Amino acid sequence: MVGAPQHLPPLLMETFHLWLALFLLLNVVVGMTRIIRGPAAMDRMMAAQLFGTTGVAILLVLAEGVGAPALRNVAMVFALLAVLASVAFVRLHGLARGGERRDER
Amino acid sequence: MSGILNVLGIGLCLIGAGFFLAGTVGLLRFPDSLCRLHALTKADNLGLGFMVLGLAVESDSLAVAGKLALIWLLALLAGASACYLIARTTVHDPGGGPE
Amino acid sequence: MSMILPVLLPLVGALLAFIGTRRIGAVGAMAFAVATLGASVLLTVELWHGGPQLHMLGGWPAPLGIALVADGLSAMMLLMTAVVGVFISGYALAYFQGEASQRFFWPLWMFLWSGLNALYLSADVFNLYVVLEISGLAAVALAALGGSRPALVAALRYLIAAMVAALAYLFGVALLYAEYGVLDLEALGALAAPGLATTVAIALMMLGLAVKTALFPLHFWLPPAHAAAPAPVSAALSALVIKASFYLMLRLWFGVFDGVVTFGAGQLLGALGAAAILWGSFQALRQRRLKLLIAHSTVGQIGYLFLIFPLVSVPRVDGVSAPWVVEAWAGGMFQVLSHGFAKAALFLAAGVILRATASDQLTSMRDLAGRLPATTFAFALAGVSLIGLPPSGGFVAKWMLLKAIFASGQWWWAPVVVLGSLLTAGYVFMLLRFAFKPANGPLDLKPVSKVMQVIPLLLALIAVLIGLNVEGPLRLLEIGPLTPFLPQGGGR
Amino acid sequence: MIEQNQIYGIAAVLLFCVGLHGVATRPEMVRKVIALNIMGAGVFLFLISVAWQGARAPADPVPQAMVLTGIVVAVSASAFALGLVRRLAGLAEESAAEHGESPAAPPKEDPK
Amino acid sequence: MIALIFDGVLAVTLVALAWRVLAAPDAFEAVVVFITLGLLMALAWGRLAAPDIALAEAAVGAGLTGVLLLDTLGALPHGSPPAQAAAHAEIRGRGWPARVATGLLATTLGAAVLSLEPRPSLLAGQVSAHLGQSGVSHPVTAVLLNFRGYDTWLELGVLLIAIIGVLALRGSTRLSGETLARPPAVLAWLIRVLTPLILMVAGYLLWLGKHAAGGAFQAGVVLGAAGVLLWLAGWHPVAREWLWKVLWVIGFLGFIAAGLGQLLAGANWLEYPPETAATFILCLELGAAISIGATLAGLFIALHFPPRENLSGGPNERRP
Repeated sequence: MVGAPQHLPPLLMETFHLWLALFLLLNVVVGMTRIIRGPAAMDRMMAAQLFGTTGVAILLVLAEGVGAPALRNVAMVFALLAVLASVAFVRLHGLARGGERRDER
Repeated sequence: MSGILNVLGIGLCLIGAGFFLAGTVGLLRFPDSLCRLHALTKADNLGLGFMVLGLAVESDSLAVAGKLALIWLLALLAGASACYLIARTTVHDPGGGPE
Repeated sequence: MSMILPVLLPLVGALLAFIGTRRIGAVGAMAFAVATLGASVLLTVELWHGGPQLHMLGGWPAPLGIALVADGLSAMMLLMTAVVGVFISGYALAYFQGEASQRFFWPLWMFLWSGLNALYLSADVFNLYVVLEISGLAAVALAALGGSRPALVAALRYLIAAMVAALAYLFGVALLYAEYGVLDLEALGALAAPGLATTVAIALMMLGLAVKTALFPLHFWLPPAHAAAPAPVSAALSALVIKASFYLMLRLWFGVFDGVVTFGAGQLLGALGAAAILWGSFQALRQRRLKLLIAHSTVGQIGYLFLIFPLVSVPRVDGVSAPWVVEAWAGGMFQVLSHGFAKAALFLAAGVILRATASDQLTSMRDLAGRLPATTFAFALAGVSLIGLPPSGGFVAKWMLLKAIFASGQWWWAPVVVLGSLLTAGYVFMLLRFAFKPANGPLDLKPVSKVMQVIPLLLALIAVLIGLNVEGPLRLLEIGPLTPFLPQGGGR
Repeated sequence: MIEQNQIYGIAAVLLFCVGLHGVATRPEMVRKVIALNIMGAGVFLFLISVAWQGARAPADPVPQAMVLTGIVVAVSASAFALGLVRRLAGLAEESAAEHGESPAAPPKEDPK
Repeated sequence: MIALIFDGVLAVTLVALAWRVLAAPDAFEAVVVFITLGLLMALAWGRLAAPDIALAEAAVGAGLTGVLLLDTLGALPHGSPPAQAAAHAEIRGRGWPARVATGLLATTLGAAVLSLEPRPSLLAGQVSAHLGQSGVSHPVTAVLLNFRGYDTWLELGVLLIAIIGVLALRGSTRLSGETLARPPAVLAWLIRVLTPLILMVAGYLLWLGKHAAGGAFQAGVVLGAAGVLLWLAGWHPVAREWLWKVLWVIGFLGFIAAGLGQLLAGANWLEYPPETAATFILCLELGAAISIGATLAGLFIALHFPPRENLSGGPNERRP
């Protein structure tokens, strides 16, 4: 720290991070129309997948911005389990069709 | 030094935000599902990547940077496989899933 | 030590029944059922001699920790639950003999029992939410045990009603916490003051509990669920589970929010109770299926309990409760007891008939008097108590309620009580008339275990005999800070 | 000026009411279960908005513990409710198979 | 200012999504929106300084519940299942009266919420005053495992009731009998990579609970999600019936053991001496996390009912 130039003011950084988080959140809001419009289940699932990543980004930004490092663990759990819904979708999709796709490898 | 790193971090985050925006636009504007899938995979991987890079630069802590990198890797893994799996469903079955 | 046993013993029994083999499970659960009865008696004896009991869970004094508190009211509920519970358990041993659902009945039933006991003892609004969920979820799972379509549809409807109710209750708890920052009943009682948030909180909690108690017009889930369940389950649901949420209503209304609730609110609850008496009894009269009739009768009989609220929620004069408050309170509690025993007897007796005739139609009860005399007698005795004929417990209940009604000048409840008794007499006699009708042809009744025939009779006898000893329960009720027997009323 | 936790408090009330509305008006059972979860989310959000004690202060731990307990209770109850729904659907399918047609109900789009 | 804007946008979005979940004509859409709602709820928990809840929500709201719902949609016959229509047909057609009633309720509740005045909670003060004697330094864990451990114990009982209830619907205490087809190679590889990571994260969260956001609940739900993931990947629940049962009850039993031990030593139920409280809590948390995880995964697996003819409860009800 000694002799190094100052950090940017913390308040400025916090404001920046909150704006960034808001921007990402608005991305999700706007993207919601894809979930609503569909048309296929796949489109919806994909949009949800994108939101998962965006959510991870928002959590990381908030963790940095408002000094809540615990949120990074939340982001980690999200990233870890993000695949769960997609896997369920794919696997159970086969089941729902009466198991005719059981032979797939 | 730190001030410069701050600015660099902000810049990287903004680039990441740009990719997220591109992803959202792609999600809304591309005509068919597979195109969208393609756009999304790129956008959210890169978006999160730059974001993580920016935040890591700002945080000036090695542990935090490591955790951020891990999260990015996890998201990369999840995103890639999820998109592959979803795409596979569609290719095999144009009906598009339950419902 | 003895405070935790009524909660702990059934839980251990539940675990044993779940992990053990079918045989060990059933016998072990039965043993723990008897032990739970013992623990409940033990606690009551301690209470009788030593006054209200307190147990600080985790060793932390409330409000930081959760307190278990036993007073006369909780002891009475514990005892009633234990006696009815042991009889239900004994009946279930015979009823589920050789059936696959047996191994699920025992753990769920013991969980239910411990949830009820935990509810009677808990003195913490959030812990009460947890135990409400325990008893609610176990009750729904038991109601679904029949596995038939009607049973599952009824259970699902019951579950959704119970979950909405629990969430409404929890929202009320959250509002209270926001307003007062504590969860302990005693601390809340000391802090509670009129205000918008408090009023809304009370309304939400009472609404949730009214759904769980099946107070008219929130009773829609009860008749199908209670009618479609196996007989021991119906008995537990009708005799015990709805009483538990009613107990909590009493506890909150008079023990915590005594200084906040108003005369008008009490009248509203009374009016709903009155409507329940008329509607439930009238509907029971119209049923042609035995278990549905008994279930509708529950809706009606529950209505009497709610007359406590208008009669006891009256303004005090110079800080002294009105003189009729004791009668109203005692009448309501006698209704809890006598209905608990009588309704358990009725549902268990109905189970005998179902087993014997393989039919739920009233018409299949023809010539029952000659063939299943014990069961018919149980019906008659339980009916005597439901109607309120002397000397039954039901008579004491209705008599005391009427005394309080006239003493308070709230005469408008009197015709409801009388009319309710007449309607009840109507459906009880309808049942008996079928039982005494000669059969049109040869009846081939399947054999039913003697245990299953005797237990309803014993329960019905208790329902009648408690009317002979009014002093005991009243003295028990006097123990503790909650009851309105204290000169300054219910506040702690 | 409105406080941060008040914003979420109002959102919590609306979630609770929207959920309740859904439970009461949506006929499909799965939707009712979802609606119940939304009601629950409303209650939990309200509890946490109560727990909030300023942007820099740690939140009151007691409501947080209550919500964690509540979340597990909610997921258990939801799972059991979905079990009932699925068992019912299974029964309906069987009786349809037994009678060679669907029971008195709207025809299924996807007869097997 | 920007903080309030963010919170406002988030709050409005939450409500709008909730509305969409219930109004969506398509059930699958409703579930996907619900999953997104869970994601945004986690942001709200983060904004309200409740990372413990955000962690649980990440695994439950956006993970387990969503998967349970997706799974159920897949298992139901398409269209409107008759059972559903029959059960609540009478409620249809209550259009505007229901809306008016909901509006009134919302107004009343909203007024009540806005009438609340911020005041320091009495309990929060007591918790921090006694934190030193609790054995842990994270207040939420102290409340869950020590000050209000009784709630946590009984809540593990709720989980047990749910699994027993679902097994009763199944008519069997066995989970074995059905597994999905072999997974695609990519999926199998993914699961192989993810599973140890998830276990590590669960352990990390459990350890974290002593002094920071995390603990048995969060670790347990992550474990549960891991179990579901494994099952979806075609993993056969190799564990025998008794092993599953042990896993389900171990957390609950742990509390009983601790309680009984201390009771016989003359203490109150679930009271631990301050000097060994940390050990007690660690053991109880470990058991609770295992049980929560095993029960949530078990619930998901048990919901795949075997065909009805096997439900008689006989000893051999394995699916061919």
